[in-house]
Amino acid sequence: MEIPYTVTARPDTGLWNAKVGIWLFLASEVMLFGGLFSAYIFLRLDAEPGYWPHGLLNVPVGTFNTAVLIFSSVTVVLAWASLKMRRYSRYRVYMAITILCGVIFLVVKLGYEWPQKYDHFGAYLKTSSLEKYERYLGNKHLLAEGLPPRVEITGHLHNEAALDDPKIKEYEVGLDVVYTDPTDPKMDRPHFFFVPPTEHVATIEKADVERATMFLPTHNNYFATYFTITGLHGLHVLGGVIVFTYLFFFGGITYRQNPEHLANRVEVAGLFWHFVDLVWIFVFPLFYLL
Amino acid sequence: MDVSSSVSTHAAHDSHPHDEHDHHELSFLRKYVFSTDHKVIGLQYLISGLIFLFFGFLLMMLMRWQLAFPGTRLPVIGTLIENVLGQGAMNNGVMTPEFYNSLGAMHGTIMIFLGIVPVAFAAFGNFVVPLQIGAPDMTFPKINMASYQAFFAGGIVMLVSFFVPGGAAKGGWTSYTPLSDIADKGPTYHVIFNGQTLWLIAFIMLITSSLLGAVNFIATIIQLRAKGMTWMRLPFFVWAQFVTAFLLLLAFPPLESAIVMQLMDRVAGTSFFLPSGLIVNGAAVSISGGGSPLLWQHLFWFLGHPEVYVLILPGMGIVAEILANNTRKPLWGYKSLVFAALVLGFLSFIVWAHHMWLTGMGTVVSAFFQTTTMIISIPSVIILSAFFISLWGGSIRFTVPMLFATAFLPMFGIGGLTGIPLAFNSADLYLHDTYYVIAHFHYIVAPGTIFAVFAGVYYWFPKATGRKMSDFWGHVHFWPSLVCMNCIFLPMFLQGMLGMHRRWYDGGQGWTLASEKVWGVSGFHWNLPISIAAWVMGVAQIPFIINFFWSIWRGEKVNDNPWEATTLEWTAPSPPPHGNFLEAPVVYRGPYEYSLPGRDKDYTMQTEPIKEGERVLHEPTMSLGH
Amino acid sequence: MTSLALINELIGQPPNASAHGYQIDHIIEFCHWFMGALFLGWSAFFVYVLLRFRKGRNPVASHEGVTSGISTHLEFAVVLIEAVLLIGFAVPLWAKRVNDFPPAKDAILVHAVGQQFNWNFHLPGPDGVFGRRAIDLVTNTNPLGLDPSDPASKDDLTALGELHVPIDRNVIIDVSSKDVIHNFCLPGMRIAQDAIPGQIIPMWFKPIKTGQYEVVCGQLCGLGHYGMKGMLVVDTPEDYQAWLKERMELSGTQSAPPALARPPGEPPPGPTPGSVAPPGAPKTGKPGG
Amino acid sequence: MNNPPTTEPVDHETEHYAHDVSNHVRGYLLVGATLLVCTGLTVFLSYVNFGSQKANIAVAMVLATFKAGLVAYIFMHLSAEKKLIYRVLVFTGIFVFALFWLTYLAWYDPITH
Ligand code: HEA
Ligand code: HEA
Ligand code: CUA
Ligand SMILES: [Cu+2]
Repeated sequence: MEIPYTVTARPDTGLWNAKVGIWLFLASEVMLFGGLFSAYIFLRLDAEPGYWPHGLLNVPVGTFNTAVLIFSSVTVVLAWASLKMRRYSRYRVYMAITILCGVIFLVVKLGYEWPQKYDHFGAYLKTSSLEKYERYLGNKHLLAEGLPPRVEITGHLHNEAALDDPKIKEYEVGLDVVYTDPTDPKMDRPHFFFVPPTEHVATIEKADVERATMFLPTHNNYFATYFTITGLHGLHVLGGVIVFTYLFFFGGITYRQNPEHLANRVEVAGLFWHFVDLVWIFVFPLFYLL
Repeated sequence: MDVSSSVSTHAAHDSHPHDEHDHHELSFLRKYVFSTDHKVIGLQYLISGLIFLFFGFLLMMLMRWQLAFPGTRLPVIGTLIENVLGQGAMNNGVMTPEFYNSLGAMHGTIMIFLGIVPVAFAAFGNFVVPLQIGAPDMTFPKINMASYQAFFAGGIVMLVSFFVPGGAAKGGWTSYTPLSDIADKGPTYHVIFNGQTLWLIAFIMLITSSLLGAVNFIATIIQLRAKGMTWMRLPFFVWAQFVTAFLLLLAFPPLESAIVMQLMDRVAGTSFFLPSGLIVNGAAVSISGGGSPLLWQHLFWFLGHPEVYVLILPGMGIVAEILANNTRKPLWGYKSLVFAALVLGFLSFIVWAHHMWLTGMGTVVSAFFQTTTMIISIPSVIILSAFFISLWGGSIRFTVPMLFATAFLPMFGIGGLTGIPLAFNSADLYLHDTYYVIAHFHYIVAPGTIFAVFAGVYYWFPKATGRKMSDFWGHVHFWPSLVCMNCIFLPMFLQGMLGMHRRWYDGGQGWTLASEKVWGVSGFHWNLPISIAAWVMGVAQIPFIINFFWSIWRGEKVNDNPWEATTLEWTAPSPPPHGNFLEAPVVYRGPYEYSLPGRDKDYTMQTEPIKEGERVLHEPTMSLGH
Repeated sequence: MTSLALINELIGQPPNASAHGYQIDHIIEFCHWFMGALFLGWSAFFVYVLLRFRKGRNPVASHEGVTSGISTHLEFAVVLIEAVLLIGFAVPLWAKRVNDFPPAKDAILVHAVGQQFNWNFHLPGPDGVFGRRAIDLVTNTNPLGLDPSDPASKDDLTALGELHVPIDRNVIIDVSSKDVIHNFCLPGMRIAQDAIPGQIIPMWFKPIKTGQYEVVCGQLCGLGHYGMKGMLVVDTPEDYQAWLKERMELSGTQSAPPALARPPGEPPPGPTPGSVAPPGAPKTGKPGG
Repeated sequence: MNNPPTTEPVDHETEHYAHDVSNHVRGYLLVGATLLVCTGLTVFLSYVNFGSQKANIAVAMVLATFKAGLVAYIFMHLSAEKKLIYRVLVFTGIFVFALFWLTYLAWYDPITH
């Protein structure tokens, strides 16, 4: 006996096998990301004022990546639709674009966004030292505006040796623009365009610092969740790209045997891809914008 | 003439029935190692799972020495382990506290995730479900193979973790943070090769395996039911597996996310579960802090509670099949059984915090979780009552599977009933983390689920091999096991009521409260009879192991339906060929048509068409599709 | 207030020594009566059925089996009893435990801080105010990190492992931890509470019998977990005063940390650390004291 | 119920569906465009001050939910999906919600004195 309903639907359920399978799998994925987002929610709710940073990610690049994913979601449906209409060469074109989009997304993420973070530096100040750095922080102004205080100074670390060398007693930080003019109301909200650290170098004494690291997952819970969630999301994108690449190169064999079968496979892979897109739709505002 | 004998005569075996495109013989590797056949995968799961189960038991037998004779040399074995694992585990033949904690954590983990889940869910599910619903295989055979491989890899990683410096995970099977986050982080800390990190990595593999399996099971049950196999004609075992698969599918991923986060905490230095201001060994820990230890507990128990029903539902399913078969009458209240299983599955997602009563919960939340926990005991009561009532009016044959299934009922009853005081947080104030809890759940999983597993092995053995296991050795296995199980776990209630706590390396020797006498023996000294019972229990498994392997090749040959059962698997040849059925089966009636009045046989197969003029009893209906 | 917990005694529960404890014992007792009834009822049925309907005695099974709806009534009874236990006993009891704390001014206040593998106790002393504690002051001789420069800490008492309380007085213990999760469990007092780092969770009880009671650490906390034993001594008022005096003298000599001048730049003494959640700590557990 | 329902595959159904697909293509493009516009809108609105951080989060989440709904409904064909899939998803939704909500309750129900 062959396994039935691999291509055509079972009449009483109206579904073919892989369709059932992928939706079940996606249900479990919902729970997986649900668990991660619950961590995001609770850690964020618990964060002390000033400890959940804002505006540290590159919004235009993030927006671009969002657009890339949305675009690829369109092309993958079109690839599927082409197969349904039995236009194989068009399918290949759409598929190629989809794969390309996935790769672009990953390259931007891993080749640009993440390294840019590792290269950035932040120092949390001791509560007792906040006063001392008031001219960089502008907390009085923020207090007056009813905004959360700044407890961290970020920028480009000029003396990287300071990270490991206990003999060096201070950090030299090329300040991010916010800290050069902290009371300017324009600085109350993050900027859309990424502004590189300025040439204004501030000296921060280690004795005043609670904790200072590069923007790694260890830096704070914001970056911990950011790297974990986008990392896991990135793995999903990678998985999708691999499956699409397989379908791109070897789809022809299936197509010649039974075009509907290939269409189904593309549909299933597409469902996964849309889900990955859907997750990103939430990730983007939660980490980049809010 | 009934359908079963018409489609499955032995002559038919030879005429290679399955798909035309693979008539060449499969190589040994493809047939037994990288097989995509659900039956082979089922057996792979069964054998590896049983071995892990036995291994987990061996760990416990070691621990029971330490509990009975704390701080004394473990003869022979102690030195042996010392030579293999080093002084960190056994110091001059005496177990170290670290090793005791490793054994405890690994006993719990291995028993649950590498023993019972693979055997009760994956092995029986794989072997039996497609046969019972009349399917040629699982819907996704390759994914099925991947599921087994992921499980196997996870098991290997788990075992390897015994050999890394510092030994296997030591934080209990619950791996509470911050303890597990900071575990092993001594001077010899290796980022990957340390017990806790390997535990996490192994878990990711095991979860992957379970998810793949769950998708496969559900899709198979939805899509591949034979013609006429309506939802309400499914054997209860299939229902139980269906609900179990959903529990795994939806409850495991949040734990997976928590595991990823704990892995990040350990490997990348994040603080998901670490609050600010920790001082370990007198020194402040350098972390960003701001995390929450309780977040881990919520995510862990979000799986942890459904998991316990994963451990029991397949067992209930097995018992249901065997009860119907050996009482020679339909299960009583089939519809309420199905309904209860579904409700149980649903509710098990919203009771988890009853494991966290003492974490500082206020009135509102604890009232909510107490209520749901109370409500969830009702479907269990319904299921057990239905089983008991099913016996009434039967003509009970005490075959070996039936002995185990019968014993399951009161054993599960004791375990379930003792869950009730735990469910009230005020009573749990006293009982939390005492041996009372240990006794509670072992009554369910050990003489409960393990007995159901044994029952299932004896019951479906003829289907898998064409041979039967020896009845005599079955009895020799059953009676001592039953006695020992009770000798092990009954006294633990006493110890728990005395206030003796679990995970005590010294078995309570250093505690005044454990020197109080109960029933003439002090709490601490109860350890000895318990341990002896556990070791005797180990010996009592030898007949089973021998019987099992001996019968594979030498057991008495039997026909395709030796138990005269009604469900579809018994219409297939034994062992079923690739593709299972010689002809696609067609189903005409419910799963337990035993002792239909006015027939010469006391069982009527599901494939037997309704005779003209036959009075059809009311058949419940239900639709999940469309 | 005698306990009527027959079953409990039969299966080994030691005598209760706190004012509320008998209620806990009662609910355990009721549960066991209820479970016992179900167990015996079903067992009797079970044994009867196995004998009466064995194949030798009853060769032909009945297809219908039981037709009466008795089990429905039974299940309904179970629901009812569970509901009574829940609404009548368990929920009110818990509410009393966690909502109705006795007024702090009349109670004995203690901070209990768990660490691997011991309990630190911190008492406010005659002024009734807990001195400031800070993480960076923690040393081996000052395990609580008590700030000697804080005037409120001058008369504070600390104790390691052993805590004395007077009989018939309400005791409120704020439980927390420095490292991993422990559990402050007093079987004799029928009370327990997890000690969770980053949180302070109060618990209370009223001892009604003098004597020594073991404090169990009820949560796996590492290799020394099994030996993490504390001692609660319930004293007569006189003995209690004597103990206080003894602690006071001791803290005047060895265990008090050397008085340091506050380092420059150090903020003025604030509230007890731990009584204000550190940055990022979950907000459960309101400031104690 | 006693007669086995047919389980033979029916071909015409899928053929018919394939025919429909060409009509959908325009719709897909339109949805894609809407999603892009919404993304822009999300970014823009995040720089508008709605009075409090909470309000901004709410606005962004409403938009994200709308976008996610579009993806699920149109791209993932939920609009034409079978009941069975819906049931699975409804339960999943309930459980995620339970995870968030019950944890939230437990988080903010402290014991105090
Ligand atoms: C398969 C496993 C399994 C099952 C089915 C259950 C079932 C139940 N469990 Fe248990 N439980 C565990 C496994 C299981 N549990 C484990 C492993 C732990 C510890 C985890 C750890 O901390 O390591 C635990 C811990 C645990 C706790 C936490 C205790 C603590 O840590 O302090 C609680 C509290 O509510 C609880 C409650 C319950 C309840 C109310 C049920 C109910 O569902 C039970 C309902 C059943 C009945 C009510 C029986 C009905 C029977 C009859 C009516 C007939 C009787 C007839 C005869 C006896 C002849 N369990
Ligand atoms: C499914 C789960 C399961 C099972 C079956 C068991 C079975 C047993 N358990 Fe365990 N146990 C746990 C899950 C389980 N346990 C968990 C979760 C914990 C808590 C861990 C923690 O603290 O974190 C625990 C803890 C625990 C403790 C407490 C330790 C402590 O707190 O310090 C004790 C003490 O006696 C114990 C004893 C036993 C015994 C004697 C058995 C016996 O009943 C074992 C019987 C086993 C068999 C009879 C094996 C039979 C198998 C075969 C015969 C197969 C052979 C066939 C082939 C090889 C083909 N267990
Ligand atoms: Cu502290 Cu266990
Ligand atoms: Cu539970």
